[in-house]
Amino acid sequence: MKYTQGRYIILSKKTLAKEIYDMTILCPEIAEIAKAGQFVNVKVNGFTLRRPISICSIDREKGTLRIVFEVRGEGTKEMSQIAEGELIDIVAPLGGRGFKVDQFETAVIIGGGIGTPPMLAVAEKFGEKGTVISGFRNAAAVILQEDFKAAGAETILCTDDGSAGKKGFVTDALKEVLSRKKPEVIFACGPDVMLRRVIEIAKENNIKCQVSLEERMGCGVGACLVCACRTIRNGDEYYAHVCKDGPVFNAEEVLFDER
Amino acid sequence: MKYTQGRYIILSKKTLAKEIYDMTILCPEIAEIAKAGQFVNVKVNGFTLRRPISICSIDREKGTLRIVFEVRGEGTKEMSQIAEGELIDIVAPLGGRGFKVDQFETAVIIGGGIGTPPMLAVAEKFGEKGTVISGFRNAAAVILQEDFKAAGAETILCTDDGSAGKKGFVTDALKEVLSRKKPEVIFACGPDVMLRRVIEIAKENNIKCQVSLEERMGCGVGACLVCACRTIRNGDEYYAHVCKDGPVFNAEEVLFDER
Amino acid sequence: MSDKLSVNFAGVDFKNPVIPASGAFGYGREYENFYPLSNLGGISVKGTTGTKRNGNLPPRIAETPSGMLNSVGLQNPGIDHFIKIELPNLKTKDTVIIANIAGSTADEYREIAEKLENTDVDMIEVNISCPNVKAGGAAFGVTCEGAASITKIVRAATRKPVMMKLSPNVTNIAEIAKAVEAEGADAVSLINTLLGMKIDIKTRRPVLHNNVGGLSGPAVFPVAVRMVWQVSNAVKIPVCGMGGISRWQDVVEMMMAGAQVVQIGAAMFSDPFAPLKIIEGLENYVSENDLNNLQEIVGTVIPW
Amino acid sequence: MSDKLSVNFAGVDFKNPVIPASGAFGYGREYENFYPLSNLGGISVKGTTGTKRNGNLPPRIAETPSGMLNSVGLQNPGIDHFIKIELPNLKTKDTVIIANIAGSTADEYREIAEKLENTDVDMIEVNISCPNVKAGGAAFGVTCEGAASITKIVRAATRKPVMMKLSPNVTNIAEIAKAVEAEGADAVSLINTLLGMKIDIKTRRPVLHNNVGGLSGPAVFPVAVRMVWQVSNAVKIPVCGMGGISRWQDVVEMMMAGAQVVQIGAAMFSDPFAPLKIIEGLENYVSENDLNNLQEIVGTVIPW
Repeated sequence: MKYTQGRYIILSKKTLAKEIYDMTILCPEIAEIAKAGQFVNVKVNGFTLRRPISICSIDREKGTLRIVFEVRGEGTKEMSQIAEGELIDIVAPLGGRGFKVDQFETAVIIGGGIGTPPMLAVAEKFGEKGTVISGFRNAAAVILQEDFKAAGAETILCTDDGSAGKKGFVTDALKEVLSRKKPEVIFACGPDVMLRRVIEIAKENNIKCQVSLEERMGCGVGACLVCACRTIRNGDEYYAHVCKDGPVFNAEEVLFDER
Repeated sequence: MKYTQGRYIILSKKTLAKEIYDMTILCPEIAEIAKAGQFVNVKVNGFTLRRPISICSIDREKGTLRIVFEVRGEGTKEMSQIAEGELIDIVAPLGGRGFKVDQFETAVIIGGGIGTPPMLAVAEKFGEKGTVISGFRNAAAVILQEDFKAAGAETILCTDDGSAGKKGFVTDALKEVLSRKKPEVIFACGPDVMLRRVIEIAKENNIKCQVSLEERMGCGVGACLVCACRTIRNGDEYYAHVCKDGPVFNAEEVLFDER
Repeated sequence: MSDKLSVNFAGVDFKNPVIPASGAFGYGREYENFYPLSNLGGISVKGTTGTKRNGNLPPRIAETPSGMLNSVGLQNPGIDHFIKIELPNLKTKDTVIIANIAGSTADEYREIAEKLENTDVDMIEVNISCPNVKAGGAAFGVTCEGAASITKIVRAATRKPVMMKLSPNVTNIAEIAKAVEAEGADAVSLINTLLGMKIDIKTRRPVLHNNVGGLSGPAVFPVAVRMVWQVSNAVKIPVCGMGGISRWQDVVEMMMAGAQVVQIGAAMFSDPFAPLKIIEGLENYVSENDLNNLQEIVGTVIPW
Repeated sequence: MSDKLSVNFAGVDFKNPVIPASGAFGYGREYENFYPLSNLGGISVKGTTGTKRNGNLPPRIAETPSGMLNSVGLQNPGIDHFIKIELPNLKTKDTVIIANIAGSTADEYREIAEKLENTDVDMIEVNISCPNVKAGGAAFGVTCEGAASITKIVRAATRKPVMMKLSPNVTNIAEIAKAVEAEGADAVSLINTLLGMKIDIKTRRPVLHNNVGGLSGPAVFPVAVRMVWQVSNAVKIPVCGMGGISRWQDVVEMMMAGAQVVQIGAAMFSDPFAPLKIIEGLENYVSENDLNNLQEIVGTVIPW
């Protein structure tokens, strides 16, 4: 494993929705080895901690990484101020385990809200063999639909209020999809409540499932042990660390905290 | 007394010498009441304390203040990054006592190094009746000579190494000037060692003298009492405060610390 | 301004819980050049001693990451000057006046309290935690016995509400709070500054002439919140929270931790209008959260 | 790299005084993906206990102004795993290995020290100041008696250099340093983290699941410098300084205050290369100031 820390130029910056930014970073040596499900740790001026941002898409030819993030607090707010053409300081690629895609032919790829961006890199792996289900609060929050279609995936959009796509949750759409086809694997990233339900459904249908988790991080590389998440490892409970042991875990490993 | 806090546009920004910046700020209501010897307290992003910067020149017609400052540390470094056309957050005009110029006809005006800028506003009061003596390390550090000449003053330049103007200290030049004319008052701003010597010479020649002092400040308005300087007030020692009781003091009030 | 920010703290009615902290606001004269003091919930005046003090030699301030160190050392004109000159002026400002007092000896505390007993001062804040003076100051504040003894003496000397200002430079601040409560304190305020030091590596001299000084500013806020939470869980008397508050959100956090009122210090150095902006922010918070009174959030933090 | 940064600290030769702090560097495996560990003066490994510990529930970290709070709670694989798996790997890295140990009971400290006695560990750092565990930890570190008792037990169990890691959450850290010196400690390291708290005002829950946690980062640096100065003036044994160091200038300041070596923690989270950049800065400082060895500046601060 090799971690790189450096300052790279932002080739393009867009706003995809309210408070949701899209940056393409030129960093060939990182793009070369980055995998779907991994993340970059971004330095933000004036803040003690870096901000972990999942990788949305990887372009080895162009040597670029694409990240899509939401302004959630002062740190991501400051991060959103970095302009096109300016340099962004990142440590990457991080995440000991991304999505394991190679051994599978067909997949259902699920993203909830700001958990949707990392699923694009996965969809791009499966092309027409992938079915993407993404869910958002409402039409105004919808992102990346054209990108999923461009990746070749069957693309199903859901919104809580029905203002775009189907009204309802991604889990409803998932059941509908499973009623007509059985993928080899389900990949998901989103709120805990969504992941729990997805894992249940996958289990009921006896389908392998991988989920990407989130936790407040410190070093981002597995040394400080702050981003703990409860998992089962060889039978007994183990506090794995999202940054190093994840962020992607097999469904059967995950134990959600009662929060 | 009225203090104003606000964000004002920087109309022009220049570099006068290495690490010495010159900013003209549009702030009519402040320029209207500002006096020579007073200062502005500048907010710097990422720092707890404001940076007190002496007022170099006041233009009531244009409603502008001019400040000239040197980069001494990280705060002033950050301050020097504020660009022409951007806003600068200042509290002003501060300084309970500026230079008292009104009751005098003729003056010798002395500035040492970065203590020179506030003397321009004084020189502009006296025009041809003023003699300006300014001293710097070397030619590269020389600033404001044309401005002093434009103000109409007889302008004497000294450098420690003789690379510009006369070789020697401002106090040597002061003695030379006093040998041919006797001003009603001497105004001075600069390093403590220089001020001590100027005060001695003024005393020997029985000439009134006002000096502008410097001390690390907190609130800048006289409430926090950190910028104390030892003075004599009605006979006994008193810790006056540079921001409120000064920054300008009569020579006979000042007691220099042994530092 | 609605009265939804009003609070009766230790028997005194405040129009809002925002109080400029002792040492940061002098006797109020300077900040009047910015805004009417009547906007403030109250004013904790500069720490005042039995007789005039010059304080420590300069430099008295040093900047630190998200904070500052100060070593003023209780420079003040003395209690008589305060009562004769400053108090009458302050009493015209339509805000609660808190006399902050300090002494080198127990007797000095007693004498000051006695002199204030027959004045219009609304409340007495007793500083037993000044880190910048040789005698007295923190010496009394770092042991239960010392803190209790000063509380007892001041309590006996006055019927005015007595608020003891506690030092954070101790192993167990809750125990000290209990000790002053036991001796009849009406309230506690915390935290005073953390003792710190900064060295100029070029001159190899401490930046502060006093060598060490008190750390304040946002840097210490997490320590202040923790101590306010511990103390408010340990005593029944009300708590005045302070230490690094710079935004209205910090006040809400401090109140959820258990403070009924708060003091603002270093924040005013970078923004003299900080107290007013904070009050405005609290007004909005109250209406956006449909509270009848801001006090409803006091101590509402839910520990895990 | 010259040897002008070398130092013999408590009998152990360090090629330079820069040591990643316990808890910030795991057992070194992760940072090897950035640079060879042989660049470092030494490594203080993750706090290790008698048996495997899971640590506290997440969230375990919160950001604060110029600092951070953590409440990991000594998650570690236990001393046997350390000796069998981690230590052999670390010993191949050509740098000083400091075993940081912690226990819930005096016996646990003794057992761990005994197990380490016949290993290749160069030095033992005894953590009696972890703010994030219920039993043991800070409980021992906040009284002279507690600190002395653990020192005595570990001292009796090993001939390796013993460094006691002190808590800043005390009234008088110098007294505690004297107490551990009297029981035979070879060195002291300070400061551990300051106890702090952060509350999410939207959820009204503490951000840390442990409610409180340890504050570190530049925010605490002035407190660390003050304590290092007080302790190095109170004891004869050498001092390892830590707490908010993020630049080479901070190391110089900490050394002038009295530290012979230093530990770097939170700074690595924002810049994994911080230790190397600091070492480079110290190299330049030594040559620009014509020093034969950086140790010449230790304790050279000139108080007023």
